[in-house]
Amino acid sequence: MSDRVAIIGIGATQFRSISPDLSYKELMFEAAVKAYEDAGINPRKDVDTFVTCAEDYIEGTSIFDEYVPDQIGAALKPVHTIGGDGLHGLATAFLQIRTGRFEVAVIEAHCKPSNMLTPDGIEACGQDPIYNRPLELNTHFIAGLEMNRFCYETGITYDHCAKVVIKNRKNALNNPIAGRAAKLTLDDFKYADGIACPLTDLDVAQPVDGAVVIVIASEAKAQALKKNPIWITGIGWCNGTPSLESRDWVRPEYVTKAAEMAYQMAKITDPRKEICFAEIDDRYSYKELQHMMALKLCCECGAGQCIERGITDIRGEFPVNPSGGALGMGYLYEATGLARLYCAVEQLRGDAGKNQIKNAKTALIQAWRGLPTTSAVVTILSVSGGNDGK
Amino acid sequence: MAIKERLNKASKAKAWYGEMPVESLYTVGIAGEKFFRAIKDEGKFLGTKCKKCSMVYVPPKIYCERCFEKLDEYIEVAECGSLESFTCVHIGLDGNRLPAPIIVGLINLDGASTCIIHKLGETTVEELCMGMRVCAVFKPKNKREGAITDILYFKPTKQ
Amino acid sequence: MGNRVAIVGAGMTKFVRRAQETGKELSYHAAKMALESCGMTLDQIDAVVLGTAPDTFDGVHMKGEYLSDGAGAWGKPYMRSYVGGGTGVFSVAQGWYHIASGLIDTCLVVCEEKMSSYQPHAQAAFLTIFDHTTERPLKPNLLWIFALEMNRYMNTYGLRKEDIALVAVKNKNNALDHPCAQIAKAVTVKDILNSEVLAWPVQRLDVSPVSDGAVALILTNETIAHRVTNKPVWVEGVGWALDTSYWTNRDLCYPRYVEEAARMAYKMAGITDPRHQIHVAEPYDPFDYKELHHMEGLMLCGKGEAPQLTVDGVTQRDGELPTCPSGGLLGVGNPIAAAGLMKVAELFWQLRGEAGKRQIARKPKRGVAQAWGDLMQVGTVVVVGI
Amino acid sequence: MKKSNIKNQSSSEGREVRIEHKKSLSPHYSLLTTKFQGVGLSDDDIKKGKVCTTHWIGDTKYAWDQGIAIGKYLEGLKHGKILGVECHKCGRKMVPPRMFCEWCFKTIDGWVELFDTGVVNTFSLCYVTWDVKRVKEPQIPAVIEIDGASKGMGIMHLLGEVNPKKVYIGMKVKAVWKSEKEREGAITDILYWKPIK
Repeated sequence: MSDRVAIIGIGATQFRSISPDLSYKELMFEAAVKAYEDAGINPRKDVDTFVTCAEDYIEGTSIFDEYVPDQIGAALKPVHTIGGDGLHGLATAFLQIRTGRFEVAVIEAHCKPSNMLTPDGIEACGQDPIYNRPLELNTHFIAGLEMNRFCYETGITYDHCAKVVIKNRKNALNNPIAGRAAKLTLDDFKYADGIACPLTDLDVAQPVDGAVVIVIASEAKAQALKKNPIWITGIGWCNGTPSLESRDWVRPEYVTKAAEMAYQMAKITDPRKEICFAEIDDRYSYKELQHMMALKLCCECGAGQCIERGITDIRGEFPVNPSGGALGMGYLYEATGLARLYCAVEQLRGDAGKNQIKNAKTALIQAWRGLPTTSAVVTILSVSGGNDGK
Repeated sequence: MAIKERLNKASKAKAWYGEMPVESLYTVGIAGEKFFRAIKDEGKFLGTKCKKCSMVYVPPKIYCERCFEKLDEYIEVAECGSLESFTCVHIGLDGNRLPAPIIVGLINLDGASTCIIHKLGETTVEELCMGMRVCAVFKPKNKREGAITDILYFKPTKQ
Repeated sequence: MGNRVAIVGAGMTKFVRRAQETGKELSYHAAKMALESCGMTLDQIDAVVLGTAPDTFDGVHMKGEYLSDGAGAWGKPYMRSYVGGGTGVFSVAQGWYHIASGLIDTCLVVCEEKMSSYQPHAQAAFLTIFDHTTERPLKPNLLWIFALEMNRYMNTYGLRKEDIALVAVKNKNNALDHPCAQIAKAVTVKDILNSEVLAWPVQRLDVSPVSDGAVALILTNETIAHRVTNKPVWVEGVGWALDTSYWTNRDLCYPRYVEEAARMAYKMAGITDPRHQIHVAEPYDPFDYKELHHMEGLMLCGKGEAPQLTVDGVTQRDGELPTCPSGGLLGVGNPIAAAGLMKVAELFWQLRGEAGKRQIARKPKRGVAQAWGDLMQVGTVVVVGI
Repeated sequence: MKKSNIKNQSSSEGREVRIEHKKSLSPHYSLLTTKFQGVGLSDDDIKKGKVCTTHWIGDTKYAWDQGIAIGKYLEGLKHGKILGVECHKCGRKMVPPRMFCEWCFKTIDGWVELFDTGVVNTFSLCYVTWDVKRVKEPQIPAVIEIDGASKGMGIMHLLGEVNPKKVYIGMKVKAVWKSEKEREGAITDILYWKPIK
């Protein structure tokens, strides 16, 4: 029996800073209908298991999984929620298919941050209630501390970080679903408001509303349903410590471990050479560079030079975040990873329009769950299912 | 479009207002109790040491998160240490800009493998540098209540 | 098809009304005990899964992340699942698919709940499980939905409260033999019928308490199971189903989502006649009638027949189908997700003959555990056997 | 740093198994001698400050978009009407409204105006409020099947103007509305449901 698992359908709404015309259920339904249409399936008959990714405090509802089944066609079927990024959901569905007991699985993630009136207050509830919360600090302080230490130890400059923002928001100009596209220059950073120095408001990915639904299937089913499935050749996920006190403030070891797991599965030994482009978490500007290093995707000259020399530009040697990333598309909380997966699949199918990267055959997508977590997922997609190389 | 009918007037798009009430009372735990009692009663920092990997956790944990050993050996560490990182926070918990920014530091106390997060005082952000020596300033003993806020802040010390 | 998955170790904390330990510390105690129980160490664990119900209890956003170090997740693949009250039993299904996929060999499953943090009273946290626009403005509480369901169930089958109360009597008495029990008590039907009415037909002693606690299991693949223990307990089947969230559109007299989940698990386990092929059951019993409701959903008896089985003593420890020999949530306590996993731990101990005073004499070979959750909506089922 | 334990997916035979065969598989651990952990505290331990605690009140406010279905439902309530939706495929008339049929997984086909009368499907007499305060006169929550909708289609609401002892399943009830002026487009525009004589 084959162990291979493929993506056979994708659906997403537009990512917008507000979405007052649709309830969260209606938003999810829209993305689901698109994904099922793309996969050519009927969820009531053809899907064996559903996984959704959500966090209660983002939704404003306790035990939010109560409200997921109807609008994705999952009522009275195996469906459950993962408190994790959409890519954690992908890993879950992947495991389920690999047991041999499920053939088609659906992963859903969405968010409506515009419905949070007090996002800073809500995010503060994520801090340790005993050692950190009593200091009453805005959660961004963690990113400020980390960026400062990271730049100090690696020699990466704030300009390098700014250039990540400029690149990603520019890439988003040609991505029709992106919600935060802009043309910026280094001058804009001179006037940016400080959040937690050296972090400015331009360094922070701004939230958007949206929903993404992905359909995956076993090899037999994928080939029966779709001519050009995109294969999941590797997937890995890992946690570090939740304690701010005992973590490494420069190297996100958990990203490296997640990547090692995925690389091993995909039989990738030299990721820089064997992967065509990457969608890397960029909730904060410096995070893209920090994550690139952890993923072992930098050339010898280092992450700073990668951005400096345009290597990670969309027409560069190794494009990073051609979709626009979280900085350019907008930050979608638990749906962030799936949104990137959606864009990567479009690239691999050759459907990325003006942003299309020539001969894109293998992609890496990485997600991080945001502050204050140390939780990462890495997945490798490929057109042929083997190791395509470049 | 997946849904046949759409809203077509801005006035029809409405929201329902509400909240998720959060009021919590947290016990500080077994290790936390030792840690805060030592601060409250003696103005000193306790940590736990892992016999297997030698990690010294300050604040203490009853387990080593890396090798999962049970930790019950409490050791005292210094109230001074080196500044591993710092930031100047301009926005408050409500997302609004603060009238005066708060300086926050990551402090590796001498003898600890981990860092404490706290505010920095009696200084400006311009004066700070990585690796600088800082020491804890506690509340007066009679005002302490067994919480992280019994430390007012850390302040730089002259070498 | 898939790989066989075994449970090889189990651990739990005491269930208490208010624990001094933090949620992380409770998780650690349970996880450490589970590891020690089978002589394993954390570096032999490939992945960790955590089950915990709503974040509101602890008032910690992304509670799964917060608890991760206590659960042993440092440097490991780690995920947190939730399906409300069904989470505890579901987490075993989660561990199962990790290992059955062939990707992971050993998995630590931890469930934790610390309800006491919520102020002023943990029950108030349940207000926010209702629809924010169409239900919450009516200020509902959790008792409503149980009372509504119980009334519907009683009315449909013409059941008497006296008969239903027997479940609480049985479980609270069973819990007298459980070293971790919070409210074990010898009670009579009269005590229950005389207890304070909360939301008729639900009375004080029909209900399980608010608790803090944690439970952990170690799951491994077949090869490792045989190396670690000579008494592996196999996960023979898992199932889960989530019904529509429009709960007022459903007939509450029967939990069809439990039936769907049970059918999935039974199919995997090759069970065709659950009443005779299952020797011990741990259905979810946050309220006494729920045990009966769930026995019917699990197809251990016909619809409306569970009360009679209880009256006839079939579900006693020495009966034909011992049900909740642990003492269940009614007796041991109800730290939501941990309570669900406690049921699977009980089956583990019962099947291995290690349940001490609670041991069922008739050497059970196969058991079923089930949990329920959300808006009377989720069924999660695990079948284990030796 | 320990090396990652995750093994290659396809090399089941060449797999490194790190766990050695136990020389003796006899129980090396007994449940009977286990000391279970967990320190229970009383209310007093907390109130009298015997243990350290931290306290937190969160700032967690939301404005949930009503969207199409619920927006129109609430607008209907404001005008004293209960609106439902229908699916032509399964023929169901549903309430509360939604833009999709969850069983057929398709967009709904249209709106229907339902009656403001119904039948009690189930009920409770509740003596505690949502935040666990005891009350003398019970609240009577109920699931009410709405007339005009398909069988079994109910909503949760409250009963009033009725002796709690006289409520029964199958009782016919009618909505008691707030005055037109007071209605704001909310489920509470219906005060409660009272029995129909």
